[in-house]
Amino acid sequence: MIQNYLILSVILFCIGILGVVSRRNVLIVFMSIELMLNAANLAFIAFSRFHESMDGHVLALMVMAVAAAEAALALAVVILLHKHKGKLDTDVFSLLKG
Amino acid sequence: MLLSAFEKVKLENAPFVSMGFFAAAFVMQLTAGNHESALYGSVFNGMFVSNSFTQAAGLVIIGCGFFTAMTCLTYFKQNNPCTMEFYSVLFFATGGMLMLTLSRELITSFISLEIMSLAIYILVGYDRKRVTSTEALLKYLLLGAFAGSFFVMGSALVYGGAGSTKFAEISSFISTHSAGTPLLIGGAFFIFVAFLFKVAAFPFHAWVIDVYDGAATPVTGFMATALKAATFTVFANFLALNGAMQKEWIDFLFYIALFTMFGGNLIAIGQSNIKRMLAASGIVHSGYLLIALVAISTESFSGSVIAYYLAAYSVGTLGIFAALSYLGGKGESRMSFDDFKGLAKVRPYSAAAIAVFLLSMAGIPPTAGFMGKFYIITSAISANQMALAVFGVISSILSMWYYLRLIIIMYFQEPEDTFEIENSIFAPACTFILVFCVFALGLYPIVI
Amino acid sequence: MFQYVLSVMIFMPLLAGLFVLAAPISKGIARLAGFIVTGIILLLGIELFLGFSGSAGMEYVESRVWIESLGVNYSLGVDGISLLVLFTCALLFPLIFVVFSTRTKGFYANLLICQGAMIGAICATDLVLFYIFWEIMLLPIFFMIGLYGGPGRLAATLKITLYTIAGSLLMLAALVYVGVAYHTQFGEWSFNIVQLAKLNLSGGYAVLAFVMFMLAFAIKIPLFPFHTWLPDAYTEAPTSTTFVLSAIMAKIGVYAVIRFVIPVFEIEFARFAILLSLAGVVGMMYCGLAAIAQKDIKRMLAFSSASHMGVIALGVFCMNVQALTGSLFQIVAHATSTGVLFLFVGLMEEKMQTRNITDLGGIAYRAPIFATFFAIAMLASVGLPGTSGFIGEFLIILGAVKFNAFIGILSGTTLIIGVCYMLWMFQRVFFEKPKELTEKFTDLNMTEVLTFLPVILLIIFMGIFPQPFLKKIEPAAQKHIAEFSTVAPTVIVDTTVPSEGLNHQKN
Amino acid sequence: MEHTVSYLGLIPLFPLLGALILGVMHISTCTGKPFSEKLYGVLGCIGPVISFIYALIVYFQLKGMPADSRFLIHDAFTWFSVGDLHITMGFLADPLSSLMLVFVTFIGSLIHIYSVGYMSGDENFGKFFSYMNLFLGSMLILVLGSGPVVMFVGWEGVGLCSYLLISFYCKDTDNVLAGNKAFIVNRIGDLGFVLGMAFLFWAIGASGFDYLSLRENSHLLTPGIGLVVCLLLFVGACGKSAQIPLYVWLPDAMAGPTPVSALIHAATMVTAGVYMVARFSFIYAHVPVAGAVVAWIGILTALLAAIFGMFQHDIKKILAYSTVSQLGYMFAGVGVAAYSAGIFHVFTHAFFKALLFLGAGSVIYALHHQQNIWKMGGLKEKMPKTYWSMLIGALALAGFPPFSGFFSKDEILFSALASGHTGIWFIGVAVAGITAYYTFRLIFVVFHGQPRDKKAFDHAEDAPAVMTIPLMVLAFGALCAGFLNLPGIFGGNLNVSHWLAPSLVEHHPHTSLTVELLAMALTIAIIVTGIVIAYKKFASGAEEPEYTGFAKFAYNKFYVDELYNTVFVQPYKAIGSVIWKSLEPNVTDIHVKVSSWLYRKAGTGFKIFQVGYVRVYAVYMVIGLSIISLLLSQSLN
Repeated sequence: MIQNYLILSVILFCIGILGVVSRRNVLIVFMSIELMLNAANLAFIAFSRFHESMDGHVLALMVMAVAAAEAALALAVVILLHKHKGKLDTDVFSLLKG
Repeated sequence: MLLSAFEKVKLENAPFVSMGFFAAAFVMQLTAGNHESALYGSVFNGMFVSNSFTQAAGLVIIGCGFFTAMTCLTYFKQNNPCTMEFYSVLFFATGGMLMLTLSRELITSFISLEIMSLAIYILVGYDRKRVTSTEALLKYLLLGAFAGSFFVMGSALVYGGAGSTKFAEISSFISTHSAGTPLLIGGAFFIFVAFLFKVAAFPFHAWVIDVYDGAATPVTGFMATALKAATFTVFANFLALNGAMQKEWIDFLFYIALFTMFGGNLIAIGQSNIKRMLAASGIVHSGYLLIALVAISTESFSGSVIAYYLAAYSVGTLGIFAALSYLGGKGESRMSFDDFKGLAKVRPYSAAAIAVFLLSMAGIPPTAGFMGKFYIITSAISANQMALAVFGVISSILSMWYYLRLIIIMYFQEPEDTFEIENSIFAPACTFILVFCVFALGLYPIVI
Repeated sequence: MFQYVLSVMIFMPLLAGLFVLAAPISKGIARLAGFIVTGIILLLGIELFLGFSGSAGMEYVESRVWIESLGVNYSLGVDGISLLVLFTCALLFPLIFVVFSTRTKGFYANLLICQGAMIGAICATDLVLFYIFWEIMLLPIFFMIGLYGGPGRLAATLKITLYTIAGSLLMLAALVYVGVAYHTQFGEWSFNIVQLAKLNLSGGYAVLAFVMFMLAFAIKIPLFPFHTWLPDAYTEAPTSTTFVLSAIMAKIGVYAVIRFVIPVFEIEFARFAILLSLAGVVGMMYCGLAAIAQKDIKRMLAFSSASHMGVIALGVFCMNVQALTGSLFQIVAHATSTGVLFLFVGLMEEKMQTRNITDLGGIAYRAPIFATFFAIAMLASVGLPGTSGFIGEFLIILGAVKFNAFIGILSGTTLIIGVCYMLWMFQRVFFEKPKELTEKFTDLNMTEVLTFLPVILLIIFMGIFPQPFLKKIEPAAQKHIAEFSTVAPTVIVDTTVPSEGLNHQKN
Repeated sequence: MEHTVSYLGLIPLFPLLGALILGVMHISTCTGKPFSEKLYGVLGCIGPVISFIYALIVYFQLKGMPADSRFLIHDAFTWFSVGDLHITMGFLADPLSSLMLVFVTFIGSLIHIYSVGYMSGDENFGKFFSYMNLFLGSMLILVLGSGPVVMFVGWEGVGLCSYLLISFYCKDTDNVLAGNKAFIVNRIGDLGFVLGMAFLFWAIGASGFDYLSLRENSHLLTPGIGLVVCLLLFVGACGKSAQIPLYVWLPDAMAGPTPVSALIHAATMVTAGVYMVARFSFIYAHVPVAGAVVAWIGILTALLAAIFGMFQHDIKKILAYSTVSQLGYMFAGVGVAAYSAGIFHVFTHAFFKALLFLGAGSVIYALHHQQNIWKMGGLKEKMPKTYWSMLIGALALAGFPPFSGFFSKDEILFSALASGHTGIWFIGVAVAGITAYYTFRLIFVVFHGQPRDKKAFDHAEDAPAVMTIPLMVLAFGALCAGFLNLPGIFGGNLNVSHWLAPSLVEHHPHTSLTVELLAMALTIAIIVTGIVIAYKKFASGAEEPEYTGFAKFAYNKFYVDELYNTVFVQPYKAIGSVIWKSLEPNVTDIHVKVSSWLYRKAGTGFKIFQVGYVRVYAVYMVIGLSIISLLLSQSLN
C-alpha cells in the first residue's frame, strides 16, 4: 500500500521539478513548487500511517503553513514583477548575468 | 529566552535600538553557558539543543546582525531610505538563523529555515523601485522555494526511513540499523541539496551571484555571512549526528567541496563587479567550509574550526560590504573594479581597510582569515584528507588573483573619481571596528 | 632587559612602520624616524652579534604560549645559522634611509615593516610563527613595487606576489602536515622546530610535503627554474626594494631551507640533494649566461643575483660542514656586495635617469671614489680573494667537490661566468669614453662616502678576517650536519656513490 | 720554534700599505690638484725597496741554517677554519720561495724606479704606482704563501692588478678589452686551481692544508686523484703563465704601460705558474704522466709562440711571444721533473726579459709611443746605452753563451734529453734557433740599418738616468746570473740547484759527459745559425715585407684569436641572448604563462554559464542533482 502512495508522491514531485525547469511563467513555476511541497506532504502522511505515529500529520500541517507564507510572498513578488515589466515571463528578468 | 527578546523588538524601529538589542543579545549569548542546554531540552522537547558550537555560531550571527544594522544607517542615507520594517525583518531573519543553529529536528529546521529565508527574501527585494533588486528577489525566491521543497521531501524520506525527525532518534536508529538504507540516503541527500543550495555550493551556486548583485549592499553582507553561518551550523549538526552517517557522505562532500572551490574561483576570476566577485569568492569559502565538514567527525575540534572560520570569514566579508556600502555612493553607482581606481590616493584609510579584508579573505597572516584557513587545513590533514587540504591550498592560490587585482586597482592606479560620500560615521566606524576584529581574531585565535 | 632583544628588534620597526603609515607626519620626519629606528636595530644587532657566545644552540630564547590547542608558541631564538642573516638584515637597512631621499613616507613605513617581518622570520623557531612573518614580509614588497616601481610594475608585482604566495601557501599545507604528523607520532601538538626535528617522516605524503616546502623556498631563493619572477621584479622595483629583495629576502629563503627543511625532512632531503644541487648549479649557469645579454644594469644584476643564489643554495644542498658554513657566510658576503651594487645602480639612476649600459661610459674619470667602491663590491661579488666573496664561494666549491665531483666542477664555473658579465659591464660603464649623460655625473658626497665606507670596509674585513664570523656559525653548522648524518646515514652514503672520482680517497 | 719569524708577513705588507696610501692619495686628489710626482715616486718605491731588504735578510738567515731544515714560518693569524679545513694566513720562506722573493723584490724595485721616469707626466701617476705596489704585494703573497689557499690570494691578486694595469689607459676600448681578456682567461685557469685545491684537500688536506703538511702526506695520494689534481693545477698554471690553450691573453696584455709588461707580463707574474708547479713538485713527482703532459704542452707552446714571434711587427708583441715561448721552456723543464732548471730559467729570464722590455720601453719612450719596428731603425747611434743593454738581453734570450739564458736553457734541454724526452729536446733545440732569429731580427731592425722614420729618429735620445740605470743593472744581471748555477762541466757545482733542492722533489738523471757536450754544441750551433740568418736579412735595413702563405698565417697567429672568438666568445654571448630572448620567456617561464593563461581563459569561459535566466539555474541544479543521484544509486548497488 505504502508503495502506491510513495510512487504517487514521487510522480508529483517530478512533475513539480519539470514544471519549475521548463515553464517560464512565474505563477506556473510557483504552482509547480507548491506541487512539490504537497508531494512531500503526501509522503509524510503515508509514512505517518506506515509508522503508526501522528508525527507525520503534524509535520505536514506545519509544512502547509510554511507553504502558505511562501505563497503569500510569492504573490507579492508576482505583483511587483508585473509592475516593473508588465510581464510574468522569467526570462525577461535577466539583467543580472555574466 | 533570546528569541522572545527579538520578537518583541519588532515594534522598536530605530536602528540604534536595534543595534542596542543586538549588543544585548550578543552579551547574553556570550554569558549564557552550557547549562542552558538542559533548559532547552525540557522546554522544546529536544527540538533545540544548545552547546558551545551553536553558541559560537549564534555569536557570529548576532554580530553580523549588529554590524549590518550599523552599516545600514549609512547606506540608507545615500540610497532609497528604508522604512522601519526593514530592521524588524532583519530581526526576524536573525531569529530564524538562531533557531536554525539550535534546532535538532528536521521540521523545526525547516521552519527556522523558512523564517530566515522569508525574511531574507524581503530584505533582498526591499528596494521595490529597483528592477535588479526585484529580479534578485525573484531568482532567490524561486530557487529557494525549489530547494526548500527538496528539504521537505528529504525530511519526509528520512522520516519514512528512520521513523522520526529528531536528530537524536535518527542517530539512535542509525546506530542500531544502518545509514545505508535507500530511504535514508535519498532523504539525507535531498536535505543536503537544500543546505548546499543555501551555502551556494557547486552546482547549486548559480543564483548566488545574481542575488548578491541585486540586493542592497548591507543585505548582501548579511546574507553572505549570517546565512552561511546558520546553514553551516545546522549542516554540521545534522552531519555530526552520527559517525556512520558522516562516513557515508565523505566522498560525496569531498567532490562537492572540490568543485565548489574551483568553480567559485573560475567564476570569480571573470567578474568585473566587486559584489559579484565577492559572491563568487563566497562560493569558494563555502568550499573551504565543506572541507571542514568532511573532516568533522574525527573529533569535536572540527566544530570549533567551522565556528572560527565562520567568524573569520564573517568579519572580513562584513567589513568589505560595510566599506562598499558607504563607498558605493548613491544608488550603488560604484561597484565595478574600475570604479575603485586609485582609491588609496583619495581615501587611504578606507582603502587600507578594504585591503585588510581582502587579505583576510585571501588568508594572509596575521589576519583572521589566515588562522581560519590554518585551522581548516589542520583539521583536514588530521582527518587524513591530505588531498583535500592540498586542493584547498591550490584554490586559495587561485583566489589570490582576484583579491590582489582589487588591491592593485585601489593602490597602483591613478584615481579618476573623487569618491564623494555621504557624511555618515556609522559604516566607516563599523568598517574600522571590523578591521580591528580581523586582527584581534587573527592574533588571539580563541578556539572555543 | 636584553633577553627580549629579539622581540624588540621585530616589533620596533613593525610598530614604527605602522605609526609612520598612519600618522600625519612629513616625509622628512618619516625618513629620520626610519633611520633612527633602523640605527637602533643595527646597534642592537651588533650588540647581539658580539654577545652571541658561538655555541651550537639557541640563544636569546623567548617563548610564550600562543595557541594552546595546537601547540603554537611565540618562540624566538638565534643560533649560528640565523645569526649572520639577522646581522645582515640589521646592518643593511639604515643604508637605504641615508641614501635615498625622493620617496614618500609610505615607502619608509613599508621598509620598516619589511625589516620587522624579516627579523621575525629569521628569529622565529616556531614553524607557524615563521610562516606568519614569512607572509607578512611579502606585503610591503608588494606595495613597494606596485606603488613606487618602474613602468612595468603592475605585471611585475602581480607576478612576484602570486608566485611567491603560491609557493608559501603550498608550504602552509606541508607545514600543517608536519604538525599533524608530530601530533600522531608523539601525541601532542607542537610546531617548534626543535621538537619537529625528532619526527620520523616517510612515505608519499612526506615527499609531497617536502616538495611543497622546497617549492616555497625555491621560489623565494629563487632556484632554477622558479626564478622567472625575479628579473621583472628586480628591474621594476625601486632600487631600495630590489636591494631588500636580493640582499635579505632571498637569503631568508636559503636560511629557511637550512632551518626548517633539513632537520625535518632528512631522508627526503638526502634523496633529492643531487637534483636540488643540480638545480642550483644549472640556475647559476643559466642566470649567469642570461646576465651577459642584458642592457639594463639592474636587470643584469638581477640575473647575477639569481646566479649567486644558485651557488648559495648549492652550498646548502651539499650537506657538509664546509659548504653549509660557506653558504651561511656567503649570505652576508653576497648581501653586502650585490646589495651594495644595487644601491650604486640606484644612485646612478637617480643621478642620470638611465640604467642602460649603452648610454653610459667613463664614469671612472668623473667619479673615482664611486668607481672604486663599485669595483670593490663587484670584485667581492665575483669572489676575489681578499674580499668577503671569496671565502664563501671557496668553501661552497670545496664542499660541492666533496659532495659530487661533477657538480663541484660545474659550480666552479661561477668563477668564470661571474667575471664575464661583470667585467663587460664595468668596462662599458666605467671605462671607455665618457658619454653625454655621464658628463654631469658627480662623485659621492661626504655623507654617501661615510655611508658606504663601512660596508666596503666590511667586505674587505670579512675577506681578510672571516674567522670571527665563521667561529660563531661553525658550531651550529657542525651540529646541524651531525644531526643530519645520524638520522640519514644510509642515504648519505648513497648520495656520495655517484662521485666515483672521490671514492678512492677514503683510505 | 726556531723556524718562526714574525717579519715574514711584513714583506708583502709594505707594498700593500704603499698601495693603500697611494690609492687614497690619488683618489682624494684626482679631481683636484694632484700631489707632486716626486712624492708619489718616492712613496711608490719605498715599499718595494724595504721588501727587497727584508728579502735579503730572509735569504741570509736561511743561508745560515742547516741545509735540510731551511725554512722560516710566520703564521700571522687563522684565516678561516671550518670543520677539517684550517687555513692559516701563514707565510713560508724556504729556498725556493726565498729565491723568488729576492729576485721579485729586486726586479720589482728596479722597475718601480724605472717607472718614475717612464710614467712622468701621466695624469694617473699616483694610480699607476698604487697598482704597481698592489701588484708587488700580491706577488709576494703568492710567493710567500704557506699553503695553496694563501697562494691563491696572491694568485688572484696579481690577476686583478694585471687587469687593472692592462686597462690602465682605459679610455681606449681595446685596452679594456685586452684587460678583460686577461682577467677572464686567467679566471679559467683559476677555476682549475680552485678545483685542484678542492680535490687535493679532500684527498690529503684534512690534517693540514699547507705545503709542509701536504708534502708529508703526499704519499697518501692515489695516482688517480694525483693525476686529477696535477692536471687541474696545471690548468691554473696555463692560465697564469700563458700556455696553450690559454696563452692568448698575454700578447694582448701588451696594451698596458711598458714597465707593467716588464714586471708583470715578463718577469714575475707570468712565471707564477712555473713556480706553482715547482711548489707542488712533491705531487708532480708522483705522477710522471702529468709531468709529461706539462712538458709537452710547454714545449709546444714554446714552438708556437716562437713561430708567431718571427712575424710580428710590434716590438712589444715580439717580446710578448718570446715570453710565452720562454715560459714554454720553463714548463718543459718542470715537466720533465727538472724543477730547479725550470726555476733557474725563471730567474734568469726575469733579468733579461725585464731588461728587454725596459729597453723596448726606452725606445718607445724615445719615439713617442711608436711600437712598430718597421718605423724604427738605426737607433744604435742615438741610444747607445739602450742598445748595448738590449743587446746583452737579446744574447741572453737567444741563449748565447756565456749569457745567463744559455745556462738555464741548456739545463732544461739537457734535462729533457737525459730523462728520455728526446722529442722535447729536439723541439727545444729548434725553438732555440728560432728564438735567436727573431730576437736578432728585432735588434737589427730597430738599432741597425737606416732610420725609417726620419722625424722621430731625430728626436730620439737615451732616456734619463732614472731609466737607464735600472737597465744597466739588469744588463749586468742578464750577463752574470747564469754563473750562479754553473754546471759541472764548466767547473761550477749547480749552486742554485743545490740551494733549491730542499724545497723540491727531484732526482738528477745522469748521462755521459759526451752526450751533454754534444747536445750543447748542437744548441749553440743552431743559435748561431739563427743569429746569422737574422743578420743577413735585416742588419742592413730591410723594409717591412708583405707576408704570404705560411708567413701570413703565422703573422695572424694562426687565426687562433678569431677561432676562439667564433668558437667560445660569440657562442657564449649568443647563448646569453638566446636564454634571455627566447628561452626565458618561452621555455623557462612557460609554467607561469600557461597556467595564468589557462586560468584567465577558464574564468571567461565560465562566465557564459551565468546566463541570468532563473530557469537555467534550476536546470543546473537538476542536472547536478541527477548526476549525483546516479552516482549515489550506483554506490548503493
